Parts: sequence; C-alpha cells; structure tokens
Amino acid sequence: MTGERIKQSFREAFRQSLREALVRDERVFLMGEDVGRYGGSYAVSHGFLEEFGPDRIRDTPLSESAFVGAGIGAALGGMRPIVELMTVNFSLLAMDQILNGAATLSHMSGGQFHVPLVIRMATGAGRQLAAQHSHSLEGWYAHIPGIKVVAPATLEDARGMLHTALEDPNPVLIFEHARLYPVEGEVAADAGPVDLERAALRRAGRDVSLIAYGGTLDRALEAAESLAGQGIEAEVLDLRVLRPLDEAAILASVARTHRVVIVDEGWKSGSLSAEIAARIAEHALGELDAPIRRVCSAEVPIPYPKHLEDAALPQAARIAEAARELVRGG
Amino acid sequence: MTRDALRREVLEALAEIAPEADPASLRGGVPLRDQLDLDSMDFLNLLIAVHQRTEVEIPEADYGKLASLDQIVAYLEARQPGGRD
Amino acid sequence: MTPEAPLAPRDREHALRLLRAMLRIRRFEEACAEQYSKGKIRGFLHLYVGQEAVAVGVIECLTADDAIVATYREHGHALARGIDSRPLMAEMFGKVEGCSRGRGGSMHVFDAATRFYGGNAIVAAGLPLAVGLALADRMQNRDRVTVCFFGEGAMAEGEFHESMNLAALWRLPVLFACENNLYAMGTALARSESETNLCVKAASYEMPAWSVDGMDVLAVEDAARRAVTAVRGGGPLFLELRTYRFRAHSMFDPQLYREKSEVEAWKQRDPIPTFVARAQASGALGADDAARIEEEAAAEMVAAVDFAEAGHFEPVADLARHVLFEGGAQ
Amino acid sequence: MPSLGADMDRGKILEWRKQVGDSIARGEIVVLVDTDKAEIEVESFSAGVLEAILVPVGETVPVGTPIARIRSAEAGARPAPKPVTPPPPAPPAPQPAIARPPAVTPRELPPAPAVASAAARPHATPLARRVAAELGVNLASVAGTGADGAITREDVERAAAPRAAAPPPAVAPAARDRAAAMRSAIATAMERANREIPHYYVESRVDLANAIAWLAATNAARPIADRVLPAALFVKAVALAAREVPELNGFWRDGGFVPASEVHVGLIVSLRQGGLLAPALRDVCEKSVTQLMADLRDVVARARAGKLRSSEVSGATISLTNLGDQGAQRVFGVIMPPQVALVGFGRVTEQPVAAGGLIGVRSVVDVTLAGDHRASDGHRAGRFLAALARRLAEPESL
Repeated sequence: MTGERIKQSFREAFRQSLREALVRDERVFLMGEDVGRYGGSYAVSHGFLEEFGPDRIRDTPLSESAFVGAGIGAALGGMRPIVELMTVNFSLLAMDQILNGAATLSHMSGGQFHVPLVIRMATGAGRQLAAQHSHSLEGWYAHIPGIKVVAPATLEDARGMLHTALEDPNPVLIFEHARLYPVEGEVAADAGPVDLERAALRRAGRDVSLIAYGGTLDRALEAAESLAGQGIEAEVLDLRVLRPLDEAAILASVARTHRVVIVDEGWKSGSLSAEIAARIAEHALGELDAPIRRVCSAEVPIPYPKHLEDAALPQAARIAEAARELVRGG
Repeated sequence: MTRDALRREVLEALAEIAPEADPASLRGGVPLRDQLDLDSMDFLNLLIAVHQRTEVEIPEADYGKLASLDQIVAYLEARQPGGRD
Repeated sequence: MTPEAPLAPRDREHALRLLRAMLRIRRFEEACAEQYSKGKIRGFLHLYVGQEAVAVGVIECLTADDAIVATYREHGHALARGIDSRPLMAEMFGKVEGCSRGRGGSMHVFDAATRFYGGNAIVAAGLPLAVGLALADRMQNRDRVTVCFFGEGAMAEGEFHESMNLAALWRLPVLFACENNLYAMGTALARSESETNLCVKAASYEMPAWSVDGMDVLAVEDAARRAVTAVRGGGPLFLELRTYRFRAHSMFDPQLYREKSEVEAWKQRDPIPTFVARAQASGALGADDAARIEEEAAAEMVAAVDFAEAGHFEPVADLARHVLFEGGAQ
Repeated sequence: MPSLGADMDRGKILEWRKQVGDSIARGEIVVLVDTDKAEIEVESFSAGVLEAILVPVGETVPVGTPIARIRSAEAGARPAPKPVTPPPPAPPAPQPAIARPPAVTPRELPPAPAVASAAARPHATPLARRVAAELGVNLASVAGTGADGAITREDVERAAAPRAAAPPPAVAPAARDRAAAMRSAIATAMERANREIPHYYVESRVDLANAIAWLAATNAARPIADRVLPAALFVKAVALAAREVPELNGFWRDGGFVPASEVHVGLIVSLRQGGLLAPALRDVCEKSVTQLMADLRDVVARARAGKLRSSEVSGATISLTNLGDQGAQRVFGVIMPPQVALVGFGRVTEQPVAAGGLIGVRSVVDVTLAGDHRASDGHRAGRFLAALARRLAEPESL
C-alpha cells in the first residue's frame, strides 16, 4: 500500500473497480441497458465500449428477464458476467430469474450447478424521480437464501466490493445508492478488494447505536454529529452486507450501548430493519435499556415534490430525535 | 515569575486536583501526600498542571525533590530564566 | 418443409436405438402414473406419453458436449439424453439417490454430467437461460449448441419474445424446439395465440423456422440434424414440432377441454407403432424385435421402481446444504 | 382408491365401468371417481379379470383404500418379473395421512381477561431487570424515567442507594446526592458479595525491575503530559493475563459462570469524599499502554469530578485495585459482583531478592488475586499470577 490517498467520487470509484475487473479476467463482461454506447445511465461504464469492445460491453434491449436469465446461463457456461439492472425498480421484471433461477439452482440441483454471477443495480430515492423510480427493495432480496446482498456506503467499499463479489461462486447483488454517485471523498489510490462478511464500525460512541447501510449511512453519521453536540455519544454501525447479516457485530454494538436505532430507507413493515430488530430481541434482550427504535421511509409511494419526498425519507433529524428519546427517556 | 507568583500558581493547580485542600492550613515544609489524599495519579496531574502554568520542564528523575510545597516552589524558582541552579 | 419420400431407418442398429429410446420413455412414464396413483409420487407430474418422437429425434442429433434446457415435462428428454432411469425414478420418489438428491422432484431434473440444465416449473423461464449458455459458448469460441425445449404455451410469455430477439440480435447458437401439442394446459392454441402459425412468429425475429411432424421420429431426426448443423457455429433457429400428448396435462386433469375422438384420432398416429411398422417394412426390424425391446423396457422400469423404493430420504441435517456453493475454487 | 391429484385425500365411486368377471387390459378405464375437484376416469395398471368390487357406487373412501380385486391373468402380456432380490425393507416412507383430520375451522377465541394491573409487573427495561436482580432492588418501588416511563438501569442504581444517614461532608448538594447514591450502591454490592461469593486469595511477589527501567526510559523521552504510570502497565498486564485464564474473566449469573468474550478492566477509584467507584476500561487487550494511560487519567479525573456516565460504571469483566499508592503492602479486596475476580496491587518497594545465588535489590510489588471459588480455584489463580509476572517482565510487549 503506497498510502497515497486521492480524491474520487463514488461514480469514479465504481467505474475504476469495474474497469479493473474487466482488465483482470477476460471471462468478465458487462451486460445491461445503455451500458455501452451511452456509457451507463449513471455514466459508470463511460468509455468502456471503446476500450473493451462490443463483445464484452453488451448493450441489451429492454428485456430485463431475458438478459438477467442470460447472465445466469452465461455464468453456468463458464463466464463471469456482471449484469447491470439500471435500477432496482426494473429488477422487478427479472425477479423470477433472480429468485427461481440464480438463487435456487444450486440447492435444487443438489449442488450440481452454481451461478457465479454479479448483478449491480442503483437503488433508493432522493432525486425526485417519483414512486416508480424511487424504490428501496434491498430487504426483499436479503430475504432470499442462495444469494448474497451487499450495499457499499464508503469509497473503499465502492472500490473493493465488486472484486470480491466476482470471486464468489454464488450470485452476489450489489446495491449502489443513486444519491452517492456524485458524492466525493478521499480514498487510498490503490484501494483493493474488501471482505463481504463483516459490518464496520464507522463511529465509536457509548450511549446509543445507530445501525445503517448504503444510502442511510451518511444520514446516521450526520445524526451522530448533532447528537454529540448535545452530549450524547452515538456509535454508527455500517452493515455493508445485508445477507448474510453480521449478527455478531449487531449484538456486540447493542451490548456496548444498550440502546439502538435502526435506519432503513425501505418501508418499515417487513423491512430489513424489522429483521434486525427481531434478531436483537431474540439474542440481546437482556442488554436493552430502552425499546428498539426504527427510522424508515413513510409507508407511502415516494412522492415527486421535494418537500414531500424529504418528509417521506429517513432524515438525520428524525434519526437524532429517535436516539435522543432513547437516551433521555423523553 | 516571583516566588509568591510561583507559590500561587502551585496552590491553584493543587485546588483543581484537591478542592477540599485549604491553602491556609497547608504546611509548606511537610510532604503534600502526608497532608492531603493524593495518589500517584493526582500527584502526576499536579505536576502536569504546574508544568503547564510555569512552562518549567520537570524530568521524572526530579519527582523525588518535589514532595512538599516549599520544595516545588524552590525547584521552580531555580529554573526561572536567569534564576539560580 | 416436409420431406418428399417417407424416411426409413439408416440401418438395423439405428432403428433399434430409436425404438428402444421411445419405448423406455413410454414405460417410464406409465410406471410414474402407476406410482403416482399409489401415492409414492406426490405433487405435480406431467407425462410425456405421445411426444416421445420429439425428444428422441432431436437429442439423437446432439453431441455429448451440447446443452439441453427443458421444462417440467422433461422425463422423456432426460432419458433420451442418457440419464439413468433408476436415479430418475428415485428423484420422482424424492429419494437422496435421485438425480437432484430428491430435492427437485418431477419438474426439476438436473444432470451436470450430460449438461442437462434442468426442468423448470416456470413457463418460458428456461429460454433466457438457454440464451445465456449459448452466449457463453459464443464468447469462448466453443462450437457447442444449446437446445431449448418448450411448449407452445410459452410463446405468450414476455420471456419468449425477449429471448428470441436477444438470440437473433446476437446470433447465438440456440435451437428453439417448440413442442406444439395444441393445448397449453387446458387452453387450445387458437384461444391463446393471435397468430397460430408458430413459424411466422419466429420469422419476425429474422430467425429461420421449420415445422415438422412431431409424431414421426425419422422426420424429427432429419429436420433436427439439419437444424443443429445450421445452429452450430451459426445463429439461432426455431423448430416447431407438431405433436400431441395422450394423457392429461398433469396427473388427472379431467381433460374437459378436448374431445375423446380427437385423442383417439391422434393415437392412430402414435409415434411408436407407426415407427415399428415403417422399420419392419424397410426390413430394418424383424418381427420379434419390438416385443423383445418392449420386455427389456418394462423390466428396466420395474428395476427403476425397486431402486427408488429402496432409496433413502435425505437426512434433515442436510437441509441447508448447497444453498450456497460448497465446492472449492471454480 | 388411487391418488388422483396433489391435493386429493379421498374419492367417491361414481360408476363402475367394469363388472365382476369382466377381463381388463392394461390402461383400460375401470371406474369413474369424483375427487371433490373433478370426475376422473381411473385406468387399471394391470391386466386380468375383475374378481371383486369392494366399494359400491356412491361411497367415499380415503386414498389407498382397496376398491376392487383383479386376478392377474396367468399368461399375461406383462413378462413375469425376473426374480429380483427383495429390496431391503424401505424405511417407513411417510405414508400420506389416510385418516382425514376432523375438519375444525378455528373459532375466534374471546380475548383473554385483562392481565393483572401494571403494578404487579412493573414496566422496566430488560437491562434494568437484570441490574435490579444483581443489586437486589425491588422494581415495584422504583419510579421509571426511561422511554415510555420505563424503569432504566440508572433508576435502579439510584434506587439501590437509600439516603446516606451520616451528615455529608461539605460538598455541593448535587454532588453529595450522587456520591451518596454511588457509595451505598457499592455498599449494597459489598454486603451481597460477602454474603454470596466464597472468596479465596492467592498472592505472589512480582519482580518489576524491567518494568521500572522501561518506564524510566520511556518517560525520559516524553513530555510530562504523556508520561506513563506503573498503573497503566498493571492494567494491560492484568487484561492479557485474564485472557489466558478465562475462568477469571466474566460473570456469575443465574447460578452459572458466564465467560466474557472481551476483557474490560474495572478500576477501583477512591473518591475525594470517600467511597469508591469502579469505572471500566473497555477492550483493554486491544489498547496500547499509552492509550490506556490517557484513558486512565481521563476516567479517574471524571470519576473524581462526578462526571462519570452510568454506562461507564458497568460492563467490567475483571477488576483491579491499586492501593499500593496509599501505602498498603498487600491488598485483600472484595470482588465486585457479578464479576468473579479482583486483582490487588500493593506498594512498589525495593526488596532484597536472591537471584542465581546472589542477593540483589530489585523493585517488586505484592499482587493478590481474590477469586470466586464457584468459578475458579487456586490453581487457575496461580496460573494467572504467573502470566501476570511474565507480562510485567517484558514491559515492551505490553
């Protein structure tokens, strides 16, 4: 590690990790709508068509079920495909292939076939794209045995998760929160692959644990800062991996602070935050000095106007308020 | 700083560590740790406070010479710019 | 396009091979019906009786290295492809000795050794998979063919149109083998498709398409050989095999959707006796060959049922095995 | 009665298509059956003559019930099956449930009578319940200040401190209440500790020559604010030794020893107004001596200034008292429940020591281990003190 750090946006980080993957292994190829000529709807694969050619940078027709199924088939056939579903909203058209195909094949075939496939998709709201383009459905996929689900929320993870995912013999879904693409920060110039098992403590604190992932991590950190101003030290845990959940890290955090707020951009009912709350209640009940709190999206289709969208989404202020309530016993 | 100024600094530092210490009743010649409830942590914090207030360097080897209030003040005075020693 | 003079078997060995293949399928399926009525086979069971000529004729033209993707009516294809009748019957019984460890059952037969990528209970879900397998072969310059069997009912699914378009757009070596048995479950073709000439559908994707009498194994084989030759190293091809299933769609539907007379009419064109007559007329088969092969097939299926009966249920402790890949580096 | 569908468990005979004495070919329709879903023609899988009809038209029987008997023809078209060795007795395959469970549609039960009033089961957080159990506090008498009015741990600790009878020394009232509360909370713990914990003591004299030399060299190179006290070495050494002897690092709860996965060292800190506090330094094994020294100074300063958070006063997995500072040669401490061990450091003194046949003068310290005999024994304590001595002999590795 040269130790040298550079300034980079998440978009550039994802692009670099994608490019390195294509250079590293000729079995790797990218397939998805507008990934080639147009350079990716979020410009993540900009310039790749010229560099790697149309065989490995494959624009597809608007046939999510077919090209995700084709990705599964190509993985079975010895390739290492990266399928880009432009956003999680369009993944609904490929849900059968992901669930009944990729996730189930190994178990159902008695272990004869496995599907080394990576599917990347943008997720989340916050850019006034209205209900059909603003879903956060990571929790749906994290419900399915047979696949891994990860959510990069830092530049290191944006640079490193794809590398590890491509080496995984099982299907891996990477959710890239749409709000993060333009966000810039500092990262090691030679940042490499990262593990896909553990959650990461992003901020230490004694009084309350804020558990977040993907697009909600920055909100949780913002809340922690404002809490610090009021003498409340909040710990922030970045899940990083949504399936399998790093249960040990979650329970250890609760054992340290005895109070927990779970932040999830999905709708509260049946969400990933519900699963985490259940596990805490099952395995760390004796550590709880206050009820478990969850801050999620309001249970409404995400509205178009900014002020309504903001009101619907989990914001730092609401997170801080929930945490303060637990600590102060308000 | 004059001897009295040094003495005042040391007493103020001591007050932070041991608020219950009454400066008037303190005897300058008797080791502080025999008059007050100071453990090694308190004594270290006292020396740090004195160092910060007077900017006098106090190597660990000299701790032994600083048991009483008078000894501390004398030690500081000797290390004032243009002072003796 | 229909062949001019009626075809004859090339030689005795060819005739014996085709007859044995069809008879083994027929007896296997009848054994399944019997075991189903005895409660040994549960769930859904879709039998191939009547359509044997399609699987045998097409698979006769494949190499060991080609790939097959089939549907939930795949026992015939599995046997024709060389999967042993004992593990196949054990799979029907849900035993761990089954070809999918007993986990798939009738609709999910898998065999890695013969590149049999399975049954599939979701109509048309196999098509994108086949496209992907062919894409992998194309990208790795391998001269392999992927045959995708499906019923005419699949043509109403979006995945059919998406897959046909993708295969044609990228010139992939896929043989789309449509077994048109006139009924999609209980719906006659005319009541589910605006265009009932299936080859016309294929033409809209600039894909060559032929229609073949699926009850004549020699006609099927002749067409399949030319189709496979065209597809190997080339683009996709659509084959409509007009055939008919003599039994219910699945175990014991009351078949109210078709007349008994229609079933009887098609039974006159049963692919097995019609082939035997022609083979005897051409001198390829002797008078007692059919009876001998009939006996061998029946005995084989009694042994298959005994093997399945003697099999074991997978220990519950292995329930979670193979959810994820268990092998080493891949 | 054949199984005629995935969800069929009984069938009704509608019409016999064959009569007794008729011959039957394989696949021929024998009977028409109603399966609640449809009327299905049932074929025979064997050829022969219909010998007997066992279930008349109109009757419903479960799947698997014999409904007719066919005498298979001798010269049947089917080949007599080759003598097959009888398959090993198959394990009892799960038979489809023949007997139909009585169709009971669940009735809606009337709501249970209202649970006893809240007073019976006070509204307290799980952690508060646990601490209350440990400190022997009756929750019913505690007022809750937590979320939704729940009783929290702090409420319990406060409740564990009955008003101190003795006139408080001249200290600000707020500080006086907090100090009194903490002092008597510890007093209750001490009573309980002595009542419940069977203490045993093991003591050894530890050579500090290397440690003292290392401290002198390290501190010489550091500004006064960064200098390290022996206590920091002791804390780290105790943590590392505790990790080697897990029976001393954990809690005695509900009649059993619960080992702790990490090591948090409780510091017995004497307060200026008297009384003790035992803040915990967390994850000590992972921290450097310099970090520990900084934590030590911070914790002690805040403890004495009454600014400790209650969350810091718990969670210790083993405790340490450094009374040598006060001149005590040896310390025989009382274990802080629910912990199971307390390490006592006496005064660091120079003593004559025989080593290699020669008498020398070396800095030493008498270390005692107070152990809970329910969780560990003298042998484990001995191993702990040996590990401690080894660690202190290599200060650079701490």
